[in-house]
Amino acid sequence: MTADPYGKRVRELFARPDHAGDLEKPSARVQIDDQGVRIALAVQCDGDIIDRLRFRVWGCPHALAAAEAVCREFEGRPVSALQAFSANEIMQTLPVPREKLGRILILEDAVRSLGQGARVSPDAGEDTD
Amino acid sequence: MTADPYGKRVRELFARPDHAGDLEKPSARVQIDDQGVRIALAVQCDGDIIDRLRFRVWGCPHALAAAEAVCREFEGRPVSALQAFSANEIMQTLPVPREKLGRILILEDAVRSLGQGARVSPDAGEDTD
Amino acid sequence: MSNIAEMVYLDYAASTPADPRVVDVMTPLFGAGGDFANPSSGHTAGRRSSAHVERAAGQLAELLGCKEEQLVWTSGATESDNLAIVGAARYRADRGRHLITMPTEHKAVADVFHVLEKRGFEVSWLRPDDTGVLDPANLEAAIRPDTQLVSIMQVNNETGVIQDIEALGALCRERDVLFHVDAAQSVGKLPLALASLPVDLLSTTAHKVYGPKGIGALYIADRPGCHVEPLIYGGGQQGGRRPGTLAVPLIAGFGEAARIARCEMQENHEHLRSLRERLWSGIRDLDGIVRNGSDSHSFPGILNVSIEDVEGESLLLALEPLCVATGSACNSTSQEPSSVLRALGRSDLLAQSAIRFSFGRPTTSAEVDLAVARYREAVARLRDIAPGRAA
Amino acid sequence: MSNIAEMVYLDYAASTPADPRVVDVMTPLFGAGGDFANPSSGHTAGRRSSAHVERAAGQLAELLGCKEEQLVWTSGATESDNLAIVGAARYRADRGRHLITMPTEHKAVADVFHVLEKRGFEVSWLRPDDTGVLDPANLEAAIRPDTQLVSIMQVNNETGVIQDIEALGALCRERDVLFHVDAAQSVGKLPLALASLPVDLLSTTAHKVYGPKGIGALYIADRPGCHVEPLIYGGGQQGGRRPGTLAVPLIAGFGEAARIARCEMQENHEHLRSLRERLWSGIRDLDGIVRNGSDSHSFPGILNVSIEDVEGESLLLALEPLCVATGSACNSTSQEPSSVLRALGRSDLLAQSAIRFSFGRPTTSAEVDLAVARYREAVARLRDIAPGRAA
Ligand SMILES: Cc1ncc(COP(=O)(O)O)c(C=O)c1O
Ligand SMILES: Cc1ncc(COP(=O)(O)O)c(C=O)c1O
Repeated sequence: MTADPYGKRVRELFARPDHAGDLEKPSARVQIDDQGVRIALAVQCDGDIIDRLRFRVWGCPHALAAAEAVCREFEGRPVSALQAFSANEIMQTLPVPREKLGRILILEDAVRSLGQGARVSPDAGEDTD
Repeated sequence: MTADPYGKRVRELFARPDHAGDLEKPSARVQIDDQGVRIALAVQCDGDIIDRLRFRVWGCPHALAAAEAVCREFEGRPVSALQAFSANEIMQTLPVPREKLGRILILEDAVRSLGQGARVSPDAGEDTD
Repeated sequence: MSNIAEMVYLDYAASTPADPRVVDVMTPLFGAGGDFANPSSGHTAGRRSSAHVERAAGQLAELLGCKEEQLVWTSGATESDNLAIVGAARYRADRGRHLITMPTEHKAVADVFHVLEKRGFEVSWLRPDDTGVLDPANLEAAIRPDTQLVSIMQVNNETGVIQDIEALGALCRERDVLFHVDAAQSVGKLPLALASLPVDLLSTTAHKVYGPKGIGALYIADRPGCHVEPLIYGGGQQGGRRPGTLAVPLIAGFGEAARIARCEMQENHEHLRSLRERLWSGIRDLDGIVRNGSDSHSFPGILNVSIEDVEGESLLLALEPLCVATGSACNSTSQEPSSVLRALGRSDLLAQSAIRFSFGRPTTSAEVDLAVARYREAVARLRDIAPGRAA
Repeated sequence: MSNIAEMVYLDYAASTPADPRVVDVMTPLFGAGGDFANPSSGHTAGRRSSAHVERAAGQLAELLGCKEEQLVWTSGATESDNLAIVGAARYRADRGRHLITMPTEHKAVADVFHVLEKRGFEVSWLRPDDTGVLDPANLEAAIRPDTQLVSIMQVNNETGVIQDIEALGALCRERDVLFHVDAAQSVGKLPLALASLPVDLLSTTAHKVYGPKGIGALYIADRPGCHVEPLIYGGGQQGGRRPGTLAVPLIAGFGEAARIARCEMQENHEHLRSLRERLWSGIRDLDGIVRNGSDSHSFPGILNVSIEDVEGESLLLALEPLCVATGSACNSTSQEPSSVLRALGRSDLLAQSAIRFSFGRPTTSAEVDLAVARYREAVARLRDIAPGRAA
């Protein structure tokens, strides 16, 4: 018996990935390629506040949806919040099936690195990892 | 897959055993009890000709039908015909399934004994076998 | 089967017609426009199909008083019995090679034990008393340290006799022996609450309870040590316990049949009881008639009677247009006297004259009255034709 | 499935809807008033039921070009495959313990061989070339004196690739090796004349050919040495080869589906060919697209394509409301790349992006056009979202 592997929220995020794309002058940028998923994030800050957050993903619908969710959630919040991002939270809120935890941890890595990058070199566009 | 185990002819003979019964003064009589079937036959002759033939059977529908068929067939024929009766013939004409040959052979025995009895002691009512 | 003018169907223990409500549930699921997709497919169509399976599992679980995950869909009780017995025997082969059952079991159980006997298992065949009932003390005495499985049916398909599966199961549980119950004839007919019964494996089939033919289920308790090796291998359906594309319309039909049976069980039971009473009162005064199986411990949908001095096969034919059975349906073409009735101590001759009348929801009193008349008439006619016993 | 407005069903290889004519044949057989009796019952009702089974056996035998007695009814191709392979392996265990098959077989075959490997049989897994086709020379080289059975499917369920069963079977026959063919995807779709084909055992299932789910058949040639041990035991139905109450309505439905398939095979084939051509022309120009499986040796009802730089699971979701498959239906919930496509030499990534489009009688050109548009759009969108490969 097959339940829908995608919840309503995942379907909506997947269908409307408004934050997919790039930034011309990002405050920080990160890309990770591991565990069958490739994630790129870019952030543009206005002082300590995240102004714009963009993602690119090659991966399963959960990875895409999670990246979009992160972007939606963090815009307008302090950069420091990125470092507190937890995979566990998004696993539950989307929700994401247990067996895909690995991919969401890659996203966690990327988000935290992005937070790090944005703090260390506020105007740099370097890749982390 | 189950075909009807009884042909049209068997069904008709079984439904109308007009020759079931006894004779008050038989020329000969025989009863055999073997192979899960009990057959009694009685014959009344008019000289060499079979006038009346009656049967009683405890047994399967094929045995009943065969006995009725025999009675129908031999009335009006010479007594000597009884001894020429063959189980094989009735196996084919009714028809009777192969696994019931044993029972029809009992009938054959009974019919032939009856023929014998009717010739040897034309006015006796003794049982043979 | 009042609806087929030329017959009177009194063989509901062999098979029942699907309830019209069951047919209504199934029909739209077969064709285009219905949810015909493979329920293992991840896409929308597959998930819609799968929802029917889930609903049906819920309905059957509710009838059985168990959890949905404890059910495995099979093609019928024969497969369920085989999966339970062979599957458990294989899984627990290390524990011992002693098995216990009864000679009154359906062939779908008995024949499996015969095969296991050839494969090196030892089987104890417990005999019932002459009413068909097994004394739990006999089971208690038969269980050994190397016993791994006991299989005893709930309602006997030939006589309707009910075994006390609660008492028998309790003995098994005490000694950590698996207990399998063939409930093909009882599910939907007697109340069952598997969650609180000491039963480990239970077989059932839809076509005995107004569902479709070709679908059954096996209940597998989720207790440590209660597990079966699959009989067939393939796609991962049903957790690999029984692969193959799920027959969604049949499963949905079984679910609906289970729902109806649960709602109408009491009412049906009373209906059957009155029909059996009516039939038995109509023929019990016949000379040499014998009722096969307990009166008090039996399911009222079945009445099995033997009669002296009447040959069984001719009786069956003389009873037409009644559609009744001699032994179980699957034996009906063989000439051997029923092993169930022999286990009750009947002589071959008496066993061979046995007729099983079985009633169903659609059976009417008028049909029973016709059966009474027909039976009396046939017995009289055949006795009339038979020669005296002493030559 | 134009009839479920919100979906476009292109997964006919996973399951087909029953043809309306099939539904018409089945529906009256389920309920009271129909011939619902147990076909093993000797009475009039039973014989009426049994007549439907006989008619259906005739219809299926005609489609397969064999005799009715050579057919055993099962619950589907999974059971048929198991019965054929395990049953023959057990029956001929004395002859040797070497078996031959391919890694591109359906799980209902491959998993059985995996189990037999654990039970002491040795299995040679022959690889196809990169179009999926097996060179008969490879089979010839693999057959040994102790080889007892070869199992090779006719039409592959993921790619549609057709094996040359006549040539392969001839090699088996020469060496007195049993030859089993899983024809779940080909029966009713390609002409078959078993009487003159060197095939010993052939599995089929109704629900892939517009019949109902839950019924299948196994063809067993009547040659010396060609015999299977039963998987399940019970009543004597089907000569004991596969006991259990026959599911009359399903069997009748399968018979009707066989009749229709025979009459309309040519016409259907052309319909499917034109649909596949239309789909492939609509997408073949996409960058990095790869067709999986031979073009010339394949059944036109299936088109399987992989595409570079697109993730398979997201592609599948982006394709909605198309109902299509990744691997086979029974794998669709697992994340593993298809073993069939890996055997064709595809990388994991490319295998993982594979989409199987499969067409059926009801499929329209409009549906195919929608599939083309949707596929192009989904690929473009997902590529757009993906980051460049080099960081
Ligand atoms: C007690 C019992 N067990 C098993 C079976 C077999 O059931 P099925 O025909 O569904 O395989 C039957 C009926 O035939 C039965 O009465
Ligand atoms: C090639 C092949 N073999 C076997 C099967 C199994 O068939 P069924 O679902 O009828 O058991 C399928 C389909 O699922 C198939 O495509």
